[in-house]
Amino acid sequence: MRKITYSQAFVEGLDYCMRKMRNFSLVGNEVMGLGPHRVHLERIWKTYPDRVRFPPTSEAAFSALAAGAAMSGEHVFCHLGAASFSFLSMTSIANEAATAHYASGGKIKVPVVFHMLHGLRIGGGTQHSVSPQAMYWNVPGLQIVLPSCARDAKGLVATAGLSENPTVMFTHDLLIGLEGEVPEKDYEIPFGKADIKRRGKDVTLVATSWMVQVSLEAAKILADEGIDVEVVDPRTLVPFDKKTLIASVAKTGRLVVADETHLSCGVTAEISAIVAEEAFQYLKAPILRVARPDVPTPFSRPLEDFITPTKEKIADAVRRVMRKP
Amino acid sequence: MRKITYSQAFVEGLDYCMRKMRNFSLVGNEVMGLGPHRVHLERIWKTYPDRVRFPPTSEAAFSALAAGAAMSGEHVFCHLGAASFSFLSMTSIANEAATAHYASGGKIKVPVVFHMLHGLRIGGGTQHSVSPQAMYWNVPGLQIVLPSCARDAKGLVATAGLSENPTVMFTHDLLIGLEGEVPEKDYEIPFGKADIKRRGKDVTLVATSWMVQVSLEAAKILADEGIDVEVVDPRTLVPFDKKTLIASVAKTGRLVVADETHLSCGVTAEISAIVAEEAFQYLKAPILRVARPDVPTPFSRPLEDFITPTKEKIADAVRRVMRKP
Amino acid sequence: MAAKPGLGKTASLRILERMLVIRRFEESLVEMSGEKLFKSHYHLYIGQEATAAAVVESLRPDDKLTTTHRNHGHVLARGAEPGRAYAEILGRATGLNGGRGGTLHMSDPDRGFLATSSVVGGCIGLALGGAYAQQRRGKGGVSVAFFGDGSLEEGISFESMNIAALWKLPAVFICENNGAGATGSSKGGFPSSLISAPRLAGIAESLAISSKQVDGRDVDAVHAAVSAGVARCRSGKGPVFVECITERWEGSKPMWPELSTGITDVSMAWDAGQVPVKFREWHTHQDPILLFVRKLLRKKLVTREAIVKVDREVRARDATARRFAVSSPMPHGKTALQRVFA
Amino acid sequence: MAAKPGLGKTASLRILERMLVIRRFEESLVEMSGEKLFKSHYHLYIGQEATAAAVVESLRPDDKLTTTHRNHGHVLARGAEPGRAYAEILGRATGLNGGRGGTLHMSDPDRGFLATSSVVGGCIGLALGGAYAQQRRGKGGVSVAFFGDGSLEEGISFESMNIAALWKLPAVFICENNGAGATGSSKGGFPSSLISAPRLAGIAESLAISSKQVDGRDVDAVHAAVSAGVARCRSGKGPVFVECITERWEGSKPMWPELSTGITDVSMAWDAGQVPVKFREWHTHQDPILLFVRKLLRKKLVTREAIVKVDREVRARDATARRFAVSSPMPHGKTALQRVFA
Ligand SMILES: Cc1ncc(C[n+]2csc(CCOP(=O)(O)OP(=O)(O)O)c2C)c(N)n1
Ligand SMILES: Cc1ncc(C[n+]2csc(CCOP(=O)(O)OP(=O)(O)O)c2C)c(N)n1
Ligand SMILES: [Mg+2]
Ligand SMILES: [Mg+2]
Repeated sequence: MRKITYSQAFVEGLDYCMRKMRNFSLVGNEVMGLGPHRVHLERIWKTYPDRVRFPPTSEAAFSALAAGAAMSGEHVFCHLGAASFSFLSMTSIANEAATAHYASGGKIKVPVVFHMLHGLRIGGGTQHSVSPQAMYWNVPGLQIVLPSCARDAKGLVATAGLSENPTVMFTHDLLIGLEGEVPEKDYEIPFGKADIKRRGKDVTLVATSWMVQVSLEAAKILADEGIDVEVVDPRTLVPFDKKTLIASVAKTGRLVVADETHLSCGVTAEISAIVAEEAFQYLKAPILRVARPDVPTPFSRPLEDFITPTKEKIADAVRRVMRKP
Repeated sequence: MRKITYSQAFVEGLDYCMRKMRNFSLVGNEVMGLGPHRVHLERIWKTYPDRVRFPPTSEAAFSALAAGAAMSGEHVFCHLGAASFSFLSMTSIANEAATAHYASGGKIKVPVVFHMLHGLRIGGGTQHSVSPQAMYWNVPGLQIVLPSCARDAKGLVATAGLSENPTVMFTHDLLIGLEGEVPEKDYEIPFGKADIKRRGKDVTLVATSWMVQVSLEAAKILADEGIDVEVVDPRTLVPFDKKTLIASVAKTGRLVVADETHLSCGVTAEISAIVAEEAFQYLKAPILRVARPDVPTPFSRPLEDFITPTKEKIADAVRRVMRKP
Repeated sequence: MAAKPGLGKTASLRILERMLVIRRFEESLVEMSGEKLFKSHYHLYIGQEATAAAVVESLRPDDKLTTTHRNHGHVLARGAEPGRAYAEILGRATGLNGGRGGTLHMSDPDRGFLATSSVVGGCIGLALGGAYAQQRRGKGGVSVAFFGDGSLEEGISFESMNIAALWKLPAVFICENNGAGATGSSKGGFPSSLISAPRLAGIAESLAISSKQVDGRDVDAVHAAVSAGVARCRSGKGPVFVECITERWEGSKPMWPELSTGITDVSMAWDAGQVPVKFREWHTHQDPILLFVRKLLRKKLVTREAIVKVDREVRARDATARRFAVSSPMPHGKTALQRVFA
Repeated sequence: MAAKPGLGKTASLRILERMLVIRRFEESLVEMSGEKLFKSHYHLYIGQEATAAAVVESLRPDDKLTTTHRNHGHVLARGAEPGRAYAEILGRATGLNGGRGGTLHMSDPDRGFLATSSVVGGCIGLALGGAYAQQRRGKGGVSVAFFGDGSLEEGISFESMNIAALWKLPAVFICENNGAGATGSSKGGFPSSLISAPRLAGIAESLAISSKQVDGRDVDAVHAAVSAGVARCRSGKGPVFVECITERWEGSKPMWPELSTGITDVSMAWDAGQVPVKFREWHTHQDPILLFVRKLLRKKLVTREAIVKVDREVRARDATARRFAVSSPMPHGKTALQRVFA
């Protein structure tokens, strides 16, 4: 199959939405960041010039605009830039978009996608490395989508764009240029279906976004040591596919969760808690978490490296759960 | 000992800070809400008229003002109103206040307290019932404080006000009028020391804020059934007292966490995950969570009741962990 | 803005009826609150009815609207069923929003309302989205935001006006400045605007938005300004800002509303002797309903009898609506888990 | 604002030196970026040096300042050690902030800087806090916010100006409008301001803030406006807003800075023949350093020799600073877990 980058696949997903829905439009700059891959968006700008708007640096208002337009029958894909900028529009996302359907008694629909770039991107420092997906997972009413490869990006963008519900979507900076096999044809990837990115029988390793790639590398290292890791990518946190997770843990009896959100109340916490609550009987070892520690992100390279979840740290956690009885 | 309300005790804590630090001031309206207990604040307004400011409805700016003043040598107690309004100042809290000390290489201190009202208060609906403490727990650099009774309010306000670090403090609406024994003298309650609000040997029940009161009632019901519950109140989430938590679980072998934050990535998730990671060997049963379900908060009373963590729901979870082997 | 002919008889009567619907609704509501039929803080529109009633007169069915914590008047003016509005405030299953919104979030999407936010300034950002949708649709629809003077303290209001102006969106910003006479939180009342702008319209003007200040108690003044503004919007010339100034109604000054000026009797418009002395200032100079009635009589557009008749009908319908709400069932608890997602 | 005597010889030379320190620093930085000595996007102040250098001339040691992603010029103008500034951008342990901030968050708290935010508009809210602290202290100190035109798109800027005006806080808002000639993101460059205000100062004025617009390349103009504004602040009359207008420097138009106008030679000020044709517009009409040098020569305040000498010394110090930074150690990885809390 042809190989293209995440950014190209992402743009194909957007293009599909544009073709499929005349009321679909894009509000935001630089959907694929400021690096060289930003150019792929030009295709969208040029093909649909009246359906792309570059807003001022007014995150609160243009997020509210996106939500309000969605309530008025539009489908809006709204790009916020670095995820830390979404804190400027937290009220528009959490207070408004997330609650409108519910508080209106189901009368209002809010088909809006808030897309942002997250993650340790090397040199991003305190304000350009934020991964707030766990904070949004704590806000009911939002779907949460984390593509981890080019193929998923295309299908998940399509599903998010077509969805009738507010969706928060995260792209990891390091994924943007990653190549992968992507079908030519249009397709949608259903929400709430985890993807087993590697089958294994010894340990369940759950990861999202860029951490899926890192986990797959960890699994390779471990395979050489005779440890057979199953890498589960939930793909969407809301809705969350408990079934696949629990089936995997039932098989392996061991769980490691790798994620770039900060440790406390992060994505690793919720996945661990689900299993400790609903699959406790299968567990043969403690549930280990490989997360970003609870420190702001330092700029300096050795400091940033120290707090980055790496394949070595993941492999080490897997070895530890294997050692326990 | 004399009994006073949470709101009176809270104000005594503020008064202590005012007396102790000439550079301590208050920015914000209605620190104890809009109900009858708001009047206790008048004492502060009248005694320190030049150290109290009522800002416009500009949460982002007056939170940044508080943080910036703190960076300039002031101690600021900043009241935000309902916790949902803190979403308007998320950038000032999470992007600015939380990171400044770290990113400046430790040169800048940010002695600011962001105080807000949280919780299901009956009839608060989607935008006046928010409990976002878990979202803030996912932001490194913030201390998180949750008084659960009048006595704790006084001592924790004192410690928060004097602290050199940014602190987010939550008052549950239903605690404001609650009476309790409170010493006359000034005192500070150290952060990072959990308080065992009731000793017991069968099950560890962790709760914060108003849920501590509800958990104590649940423990009474259960005591009649012969189940001896230990109620642990962490009092601060950051710093978090793992030692007391783990010692309790080591003793009881069973854990229930009760909290009003929404289930996913909420406070219950983190506490569960800590134990599943670090005290797994003591566990005799799954870790159960009693949290607010992942739905926006409905206005109508029967709907709100349905999603409220109650003593019955907590008691039921405790019974379930007792039944498991 | 082109000059418009004044309001004729039919329109005037329609507007008066709207105002009475709102007034009777809220008078009843204070009673229902006293009867503890609902538990939550709430906000009344009494004293501001002229604004909502006149604004909707210029709108089309396909126009969009947003409102705030003080929404009753806007929703009713646009024609929402009072029975379902009461039911909403009482948390009943038959409420406009199934009882999930309550007074703070009451909305009537079937009449063009987007979500009702009680976050100050929230409605302005959402209305901006309505305007964006209207522009994309290209049918000349507009999007109206009703908001208080205090909302201009929130940065999102400024951001939204900027975007509306940049993109020439058909947004109609109706700022209801009820600041005159508000107590302010330091005196134990709800705060009102803390804005250093000598003129609120000056903020909009600094962003090159066409703006106008009018007496918000004066139906004709509001209608003239808004209809000209709406026409401008429909023609693609971009947003307009109309500041409607009212005195803060006495009953809205304390933390919880009080029926401080009593139940309005329309005959007070012509029979001042009836008015208790302590309410005289309000009834003579501020109550927009009595002011409008007096004007209509003066202009001989209607008779006293016609007014009394309209009012009687409005009251009868109000009583029916109230009964409908009070006898409506509460929703079932477990339905709380439904409708998180469409 | 009372008339002030113009800048004398000593002050002018001091300001010129500051401008040269900044220019040499950033010219070196582009080289260091080319050598891959640091990895992150960064923003240069070239073309705007007159503003920072003139503003700090009116400040006292106890004044507070905040800056943005484009902070190098402000921090250096206030006297930060260039060696430690380079070290910060290179992530070294000896950096002003131990390498934790990097270019986007470089701050020199010992010289009155609060945290440096790269969130657009963030610095304005923090500076408001500095002004609040200064007012509480009551010693006549001020708080200066340096920010770009784009920051006015963020609502927090509007909110902050409102609060400053309401409370008469000694806040000096320095808006560096480098918007003229910016490419805009649609052309693959950083966006610049999208504000519907015909005049940025009109926004401040709508909030009754005293404001002034000046040529940001003109040291004397900036100094005159800012020193009058600062004096006003110190006397308790409330905030001031100064808009300093510059052309966007060619090298800052692409996504990553380029030394598009070459290394500045001060002698180009008097020897236009040296200037390559493609840079001539920049060197003749825009480069604030060459403009200032020509003015000083014209006013006979300094000689060419004196200027060459200052520049030579600045370059020598720059070379030392650069060596210091490059030879400084990186911090130890595990120290990343320290200093989350004081
Ligand atoms: C973001 C936010 N902050 C604070 C509040 C609390 N609050 C409720 S009503 C109100 C005053 C609003 O004034 P205005 O917009 O003029 O409306 P009015 O009530 O005067 O009609 C405030 C501050 C809120 N609802 N939302
Ligand atoms: C809240 C936020 N949104 C978006 C950005 C991305 N961004 C970085 S610089 C910039 C332009 C800022 O323009 P201006 O304030 O005029 O400063 P200049 O770079 O022109 O000096 C933007 C939008 C950001 N840093 N913060
Ligand atoms: Mg008002
Ligand atoms: Mg600019």
